[in-house]
Amino acid sequence: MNDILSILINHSPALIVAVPLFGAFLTPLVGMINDKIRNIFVIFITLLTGFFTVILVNEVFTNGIKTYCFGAENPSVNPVVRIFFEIDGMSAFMALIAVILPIVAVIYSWGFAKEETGQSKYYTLILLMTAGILGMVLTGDMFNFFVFLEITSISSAALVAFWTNKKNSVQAAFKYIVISSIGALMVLFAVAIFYGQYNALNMAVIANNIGFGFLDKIALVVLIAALTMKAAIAPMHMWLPDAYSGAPSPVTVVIVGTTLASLYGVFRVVFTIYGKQFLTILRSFGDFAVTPSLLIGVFIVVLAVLTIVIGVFMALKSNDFKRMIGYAAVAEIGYMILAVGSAISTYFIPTGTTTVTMAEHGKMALTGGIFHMINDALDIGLLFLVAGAVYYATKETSLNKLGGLSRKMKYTTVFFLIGLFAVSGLPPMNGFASKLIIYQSTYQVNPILAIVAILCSIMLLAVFVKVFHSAFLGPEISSTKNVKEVPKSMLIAMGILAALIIFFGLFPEFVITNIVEPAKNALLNSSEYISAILGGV
Amino acid sequence: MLDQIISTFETGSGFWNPLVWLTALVIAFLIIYIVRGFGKREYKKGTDQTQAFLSGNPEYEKDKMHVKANNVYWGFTESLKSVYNFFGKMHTGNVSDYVLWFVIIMGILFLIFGVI
Amino acid sequence: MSGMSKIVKTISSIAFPFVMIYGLYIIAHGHLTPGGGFQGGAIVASGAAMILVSYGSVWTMGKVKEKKLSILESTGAIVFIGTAILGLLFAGVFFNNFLFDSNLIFNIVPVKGSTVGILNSAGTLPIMNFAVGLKVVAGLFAIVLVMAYATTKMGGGKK
Amino acid sequence: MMTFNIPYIAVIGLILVGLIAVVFKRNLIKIVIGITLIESGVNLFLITLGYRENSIAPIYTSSPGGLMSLPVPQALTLTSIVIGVAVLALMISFIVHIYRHYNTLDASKIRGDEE
Repeated sequence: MNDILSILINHSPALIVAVPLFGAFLTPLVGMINDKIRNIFVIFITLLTGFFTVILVNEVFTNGIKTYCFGAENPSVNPVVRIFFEIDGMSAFMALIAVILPIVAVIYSWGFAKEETGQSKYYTLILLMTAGILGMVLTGDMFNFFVFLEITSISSAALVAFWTNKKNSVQAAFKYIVISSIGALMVLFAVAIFYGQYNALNMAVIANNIGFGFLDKIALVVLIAALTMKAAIAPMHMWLPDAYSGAPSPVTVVIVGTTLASLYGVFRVVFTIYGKQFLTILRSFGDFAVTPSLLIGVFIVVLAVLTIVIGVFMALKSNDFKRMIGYAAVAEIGYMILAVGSAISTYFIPTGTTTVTMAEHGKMALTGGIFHMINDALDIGLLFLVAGAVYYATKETSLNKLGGLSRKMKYTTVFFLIGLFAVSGLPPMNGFASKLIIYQSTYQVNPILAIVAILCSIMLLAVFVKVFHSAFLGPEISSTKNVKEVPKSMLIAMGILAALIIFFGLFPEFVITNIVEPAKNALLNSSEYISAILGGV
Repeated sequence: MLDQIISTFETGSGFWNPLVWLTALVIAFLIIYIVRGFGKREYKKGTDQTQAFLSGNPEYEKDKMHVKANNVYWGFTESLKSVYNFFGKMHTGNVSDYVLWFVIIMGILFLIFGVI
Repeated sequence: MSGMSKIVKTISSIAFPFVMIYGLYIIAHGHLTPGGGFQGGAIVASGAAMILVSYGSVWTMGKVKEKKLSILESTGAIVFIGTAILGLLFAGVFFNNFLFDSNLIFNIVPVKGSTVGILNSAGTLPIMNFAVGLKVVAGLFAIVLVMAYATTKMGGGKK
Repeated sequence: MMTFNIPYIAVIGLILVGLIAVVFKRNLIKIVIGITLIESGVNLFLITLGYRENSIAPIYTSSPGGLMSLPVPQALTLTSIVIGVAVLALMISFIVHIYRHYNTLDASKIRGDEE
């Protein structure tokens, strides 16, 4: 038994991607038998992927970085040219996020997509998207990253346009695929630059040899711009509300994962690949030295403030339930990169010019930012599922035409309240702990940042109070008279997310020490990532 | 394992302990329960007691009584009209503009790294 | 899209088998010469697209069902990933070339490396090439077919 | 020396032309053409990186011997072309649907419900 488990752990990086891919292509064949068997099969496949992810994550958190080489019995011979999956703490953390969301989405779809035609293709694409996201976060190879990015974009764009009879969905899907393909092509351009410079595609090898010459700067610029666009950072966020509101709700939940995976790409590029060149002094004005880390950090912080403000303001004005959550998701992404940006600009500073406490604050900000990633996935996911439930019950997403839903949909209302508390950072939900860390650490960096963050968080509360008032409270109006509570599978899916939110909110210390700290340490120690492939070079 | 789960979370300026919070919650509920006990006991459903009082005017039909989402925060959006006009102009919904923003950001980054 | 003139139909019918054979050759010799699953599959699919253009999408839709194409496509992908997983089962590494150096298929152990005329010198590669070829043929042809059919149904757009 | 730079200049040119087409053209089909231009530029870049002076194609079967150009970028390019085909097909089918709903291909008129 232990033998089998250790073999499974050894091969889990490959199986995590292979199982959903295999399941994806088997789904249309299984779907020809029976709808119910197909749904059970798809849920089984996602759960199996989840099982492999959990054993892999456990392994990585206890024994450190794990590498997996494809197609070679003896990977230590000439590792530079081989295709590796390399899983460090950050990858494992992202894999956890990426696997929770599809499980929830698939369970939810059982009830939600029951009436739709072409369900087999729908599930195929969801599984493909899952495989793509997991590949993106697990891979240790730049070109592989590009391929998985494209797999994710293609399948998610096709899913955004799943309701082809709605013009809103189709136009959103077109915008999404244009943005995604341009972003991915730019990533490929940067990969080509790396290949021309260092004759390698492996991230660890590139990171080991990286310089900061002209071509490296171009690659950095192109990668940051393309991946931040894919991660919906203002002012390149406009595709996100379109795509999120056009897609069916369970699909949106998985697309949240793709957005976070792109954000992971930004972190991987900035922290790991360019980690060695962070402290190169580009130019110095007296005592003040300008380093790449300072430039990137300040740039990201500026964009982050813009992202938060734009996201919150547009959400407040929006009258479409899903579009509003989309803008709120933009604001949430702003919180993450606000923390990470301030971490980059304070932690990576040439020795002698920084104080120890400042570096500590930077570290803390990074903890908050990473913790907020999983919180955002859960909160926004739950809110979208609630929006989907409202749509399922009333066939309506415009808040102007809703009202008095809490009289008919008790459980959905409770789940919405949980999501509302979580997204605006009220205790005891998960958003509280991460936002507290972000406020406190960014206050030390610059008080204005923390003030903006807190004010916008209050406005985020106002945004969802508006939803709560206009959709759930109020008298029973004529258009919502015949509304019924949604099917059990949808309630179960929402319940899973709500339970996770409350668990994360009640026991933040447990989550931080066990999940977030390894991810943070992995980002800060890029040399470990390199030496896992190159053997301590 | 259990003591690990319920361990205190400290940020340096504040702390969070699930047990403390649960105690606070229980105390809050107790206070609410006591305050609720001060309420009138004659309240009955279905009588005139539950009707809304609109200075003696008759109640409108239910659809009109509900404040629609469009009207919520009207004052806020009205007073920040200039900001909203600016943001509204940014969100054209045209895919070319989305790519244009990407090109602009890339240009700014090129400038930052090129000049310094 | 209705069919084209009789000349076009006849010529494309004559050319069709040759295009097929050429495409299949490219797929089968993918591990020996330039080409492989995708290139050969694209040739086969373009041959099928030629028939589609000359005979019209309505006629072709009557002959080939889109559902069957998607089954073929799934089969191709399943065989590809299945071979990779078999590598895991037999040789302990995902994507391992477990048939290489074995006499499983032709009962002879082939010479190592690429050798003219010896088809089984590459282990699992031909299987994967055929799987990819199947997927590409089915996928590309399904795309072309569905799009051509969709435009006929649209009738140049609603006015 | 200049001749070696011509492909790189073409790469930059193709990518710029593609971006200009995406940003300034209003027809959706032209936007898609712009994206394929960017893609060709990137593919050309990859292929050019693998070329070595006076090299032959990397085919071992009855090769005359001598310097071979790098096969890895060619494999990468092939993968990227395959992905490009899928993206192109997806975009074109979206355009078919968009035309059905909007009866126009003008990018500035293709908007969502609330914009």
